[in-house]
Amino acid sequence: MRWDAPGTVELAREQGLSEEEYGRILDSIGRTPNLTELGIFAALWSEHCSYKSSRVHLRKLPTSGRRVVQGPGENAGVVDLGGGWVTVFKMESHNHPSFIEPYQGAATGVGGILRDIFTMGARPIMLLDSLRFGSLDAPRMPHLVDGVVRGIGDYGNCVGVPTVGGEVDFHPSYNGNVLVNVMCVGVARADGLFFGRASGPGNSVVYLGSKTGRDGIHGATMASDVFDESASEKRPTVQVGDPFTEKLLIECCLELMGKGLVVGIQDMGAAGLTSSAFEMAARAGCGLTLDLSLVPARERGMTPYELMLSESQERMLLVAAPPDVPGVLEVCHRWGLDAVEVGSVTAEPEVVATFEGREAFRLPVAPLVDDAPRYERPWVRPAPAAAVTLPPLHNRDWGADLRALLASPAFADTRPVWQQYDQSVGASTVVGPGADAALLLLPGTSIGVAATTDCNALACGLDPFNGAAQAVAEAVRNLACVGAEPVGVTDCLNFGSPENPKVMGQFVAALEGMAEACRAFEVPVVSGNVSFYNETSGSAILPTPTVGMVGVVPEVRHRPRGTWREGEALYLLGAAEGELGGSRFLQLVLGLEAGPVPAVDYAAESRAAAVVRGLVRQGLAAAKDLSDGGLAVAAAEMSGGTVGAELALPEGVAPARALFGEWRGGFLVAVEPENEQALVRACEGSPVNRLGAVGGSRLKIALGGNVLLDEPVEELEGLRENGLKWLSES
Amino acid sequence: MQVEVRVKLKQQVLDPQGEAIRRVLAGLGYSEVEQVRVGKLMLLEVAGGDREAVRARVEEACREVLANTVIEEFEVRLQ
Amino acid sequence: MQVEVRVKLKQQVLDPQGEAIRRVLAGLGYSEVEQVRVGKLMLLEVAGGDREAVRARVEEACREVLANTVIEEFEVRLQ
Amino acid sequence: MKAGRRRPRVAVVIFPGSNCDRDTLAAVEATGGEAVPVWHQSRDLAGCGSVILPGGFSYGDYLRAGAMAAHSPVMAAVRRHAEAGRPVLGICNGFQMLLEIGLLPGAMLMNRTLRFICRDVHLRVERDDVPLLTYLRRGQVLRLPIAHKEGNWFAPPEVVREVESEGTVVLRYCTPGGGLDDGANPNGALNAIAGLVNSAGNVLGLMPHPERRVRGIVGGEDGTPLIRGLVEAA
Ligand SMILES: Nc1ncnc2c1ncn2[C@@H]1O[C@H](COP(=O)(O)OP(=O)(O)O)[C@@H](O)[C@H]1O
Ligand SMILES: [Mg+2]
Repeated sequence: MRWDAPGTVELAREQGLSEEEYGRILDSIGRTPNLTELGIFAALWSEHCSYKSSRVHLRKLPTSGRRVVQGPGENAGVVDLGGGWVTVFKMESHNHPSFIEPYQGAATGVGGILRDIFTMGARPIMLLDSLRFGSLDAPRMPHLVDGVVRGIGDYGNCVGVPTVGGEVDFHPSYNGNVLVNVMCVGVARADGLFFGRASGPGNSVVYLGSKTGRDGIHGATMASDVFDESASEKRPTVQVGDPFTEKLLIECCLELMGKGLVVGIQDMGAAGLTSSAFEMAARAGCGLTLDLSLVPARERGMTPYELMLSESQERMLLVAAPPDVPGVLEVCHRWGLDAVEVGSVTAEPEVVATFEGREAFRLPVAPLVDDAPRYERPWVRPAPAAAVTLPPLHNRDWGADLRALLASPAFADTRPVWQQYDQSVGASTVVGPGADAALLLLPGTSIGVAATTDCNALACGLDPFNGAAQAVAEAVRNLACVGAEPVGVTDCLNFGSPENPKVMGQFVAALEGMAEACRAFEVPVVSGNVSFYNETSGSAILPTPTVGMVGVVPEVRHRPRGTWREGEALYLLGAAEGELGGSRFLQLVLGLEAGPVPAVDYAAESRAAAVVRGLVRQGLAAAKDLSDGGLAVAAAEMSGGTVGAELALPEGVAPARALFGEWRGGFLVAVEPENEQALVRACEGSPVNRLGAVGGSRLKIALGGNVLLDEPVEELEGLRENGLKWLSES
Repeated sequence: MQVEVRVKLKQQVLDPQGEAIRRVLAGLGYSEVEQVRVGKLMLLEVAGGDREAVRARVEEACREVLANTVIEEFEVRLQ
Repeated sequence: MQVEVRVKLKQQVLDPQGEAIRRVLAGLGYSEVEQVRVGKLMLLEVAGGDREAVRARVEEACREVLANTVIEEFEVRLQ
Repeated sequence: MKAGRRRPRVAVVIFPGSNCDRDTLAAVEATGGEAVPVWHQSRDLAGCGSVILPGGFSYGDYLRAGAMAAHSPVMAAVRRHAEAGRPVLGICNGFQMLLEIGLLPGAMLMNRTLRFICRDVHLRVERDDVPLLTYLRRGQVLRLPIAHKEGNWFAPPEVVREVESEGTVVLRYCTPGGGLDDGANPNGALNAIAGLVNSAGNVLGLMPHPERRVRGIVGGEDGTPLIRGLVEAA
């Protein structure tokens, strides 16, 4: 099939467009598109690029606030940090590529999200990776875990951006569809931001970075192949990451921007040159001309179709004023990067491309970008899980229950994962992985930038609304543990097929829950990503709306810590009992994925988080939020496996709910005896209980004189250490 | 039996390593080196006398673990 | 001209990668594979017609940068 | 630093793919030096008294760590500087480059776990009698992060004997108490070697990252004496 063959409805279908969509194309351009034009429509109208199923609902998220500099719509969101600094951040998924080829899929996921950040003029300062795998005994699963972790590590390590946080969780619903969500946080001067806008007719368009190959064509549309079998065999669907070139691109682009040589810039992500060209034109209300013969190609004989739709990695499209072009090329060449002027900006809002001296396509910008189809997919609101009848929960061996929890992969020490990541390059990591949230110094200042990713997918499966709201609340709590106040959210909404009304219902409910929580905590959503079609043979993953939250500490004076010290007093902030519905105790000890997930008590959560934030900032307390596994697990983690403690639970509580109950928005806090009064005073008006003191080598928890559990902390830690140990061996 | 397994990236897959090496060689004056592709060489000592059986087993091992057939191709050579 | 450069760890240098592959193979039932050594294969496209001149140049490149002769040995094969 | 005296100038060479260059520049400034970035294409060291080859992934470590950077134009100047007895410090990737150009003996193999490892390690100081190590005491234990995949130092037996008999090992991986124990050796380096000097004592290479530890708020100041020693030797 030639690149300029006239389009037909069959060809449209092969590219992943519906018959109606093809009709819309004919209407909007008033003629039959050629194959290349059809490919461009298919890419920009794909779910991935157009958000056609999610857009109507995404509007429900709060996106403005006093700190918001740039909300959704650009390559990443931007929030003010004070002192003339802004932070630029976003999270993105690379689920499908990682399932096909875990190492390269994860690596190129890191590369893509980094480009979204530095294309805005920000220097990336940290990465976080939120990972979901299936059961470790499912086919290929250890290989997938290993490959994903190596891929993330090798890419981030090479470019020199520390990976300082994330999550690892396991559930059989991911057996055929793992999740790889990567978040990047960057920083810039408020007056040093750049946008993906091709403005100023007459300006030059420069292609920068790796050459274009035949890789990843159709990555965005994921449609069946338009070419014959043999051609498709030659065309790799998997892209290989080149972190060395990415590092050069980062330095080169930041230098170009610093020198004032850039008018607009955008990376070539999904749908490659197509999305960067059309989106940059759309944002500026302008058009572009491109000479595709000038695009640096890795192989001979590449057609306009291939050049426009290739998803080769490590490429950028840049707009510069013509007198600056020689300067731009000089900087690029000094960094050893290919850079070629390939076109110019025009006033007419259309993209016109030539190839070997003749017109390859001519398409108006608006129908492709702004007027892409939007669907109100049918959906049914999920009924939240009902209460379950539990077996009698008294006289259990609570110590054995705690050990069972800690021995499960869900609670495994993730050190074997993140020790493969450079956590300290940048020399700014105050709190790295293994804590509740990461905290880094903004380079050259004492301003702290904190970040965390959170999502309890089990809870979201039982109640998408409350589960998603709880994910936001957990992120707020995690930030509080390092003294940070939340300033913005990015998300990565991982769901099954939007064409399934049940899945679409989960999506809508989760989105509404997230929206409610973000409004209540006054944390706007400034960027994000939707990943649909996470399912294999009709069975979808657990709804997994991952929350990435960024916080600020105006001045970092103390290093927050998540472990307690000999001699400290222990306090429980928040309710003395939690709920067992949707808890890890039910899932892992009783084998029940059931029960209601309570709504978030925003007022109480906000108060408790403010108290903890203040104490941690002043260096008065070590804090850990109560989340997965409840108080008992938090205590085991705070011991660090070295120093024990004796805790007495408040009279009258039910042991299971006190030890393992979740969803109570509380914290376990350790303070030196001389700071106890300050703590109690700070808690004015919120529930607080003194539980005991740190000391010895055992974790002992009693209730009304009855010892519920009494375990050596070193053994508890040992259980956690075993879960992922295999990942650190050769 | 000595068996040589050669694993190479498929022709159209990007080889960043090879390209970086080519650039350095060019910088050192070896500009006659026009392309570099990097692969893996595995030298196996395999017990067993039947050449075709050994070949079949090693090829199976290649498909199973030694090569990543999504992006790589392999070749087995018996000495 | 196609030139193949083979870089291997010297015999007396421990090859943990090869050993790890051997163990994985044994775990999968390929216990007949008794030893694995891993090397690098570099396939060069070199301009020039004089075989011996090309060989001499590529060997020079090996000594200069492509191999580290403290731990590695190399071999150049012209196609 | 004495009033009125110019700060010692320290060159930090930037290779394509260096990624600890900015941290190293900042650490030099924090310890009283004037940090001077020098591009790898440069043919001189901008009149600096000391030079640091920083960590990172020069050329992506695509051939062998440090191999391609070792052939940069600036390396001739670094070699002259070293041969003139002036201070040279190679950190991580920089250490790998010093091995590649033969200013220090041996070579790096892949870590025995075959994985990248980033974590804090303990290091026993074996020498304190060369100017670069003025601020350290023999037997002292430092805690610094490592971050590498190829840090498993190897050399033929006769070379190992030589470095031991000449006493050119400056840092060894050890337990928190300073003991030598295979479990404390993260990468399998022969004789737990983490850092070496040349016999003249002016060229030092080490795998851990002192430049990441010059401020308590990011985990300690155990890197300060090493960087300061180099700054003041400039
Ligand atoms: N894939 C990962 N990459 C980096 N860090 C991770 C990863 N998984 C877990 N961590 C670290 O371990 C910490 C503890 O994980 P988790 O128990 O899920 O945290 P929390 O419950 O506080 O959100 C995370 O906050 C993070 O710092
Ligand atoms: Mg937490």
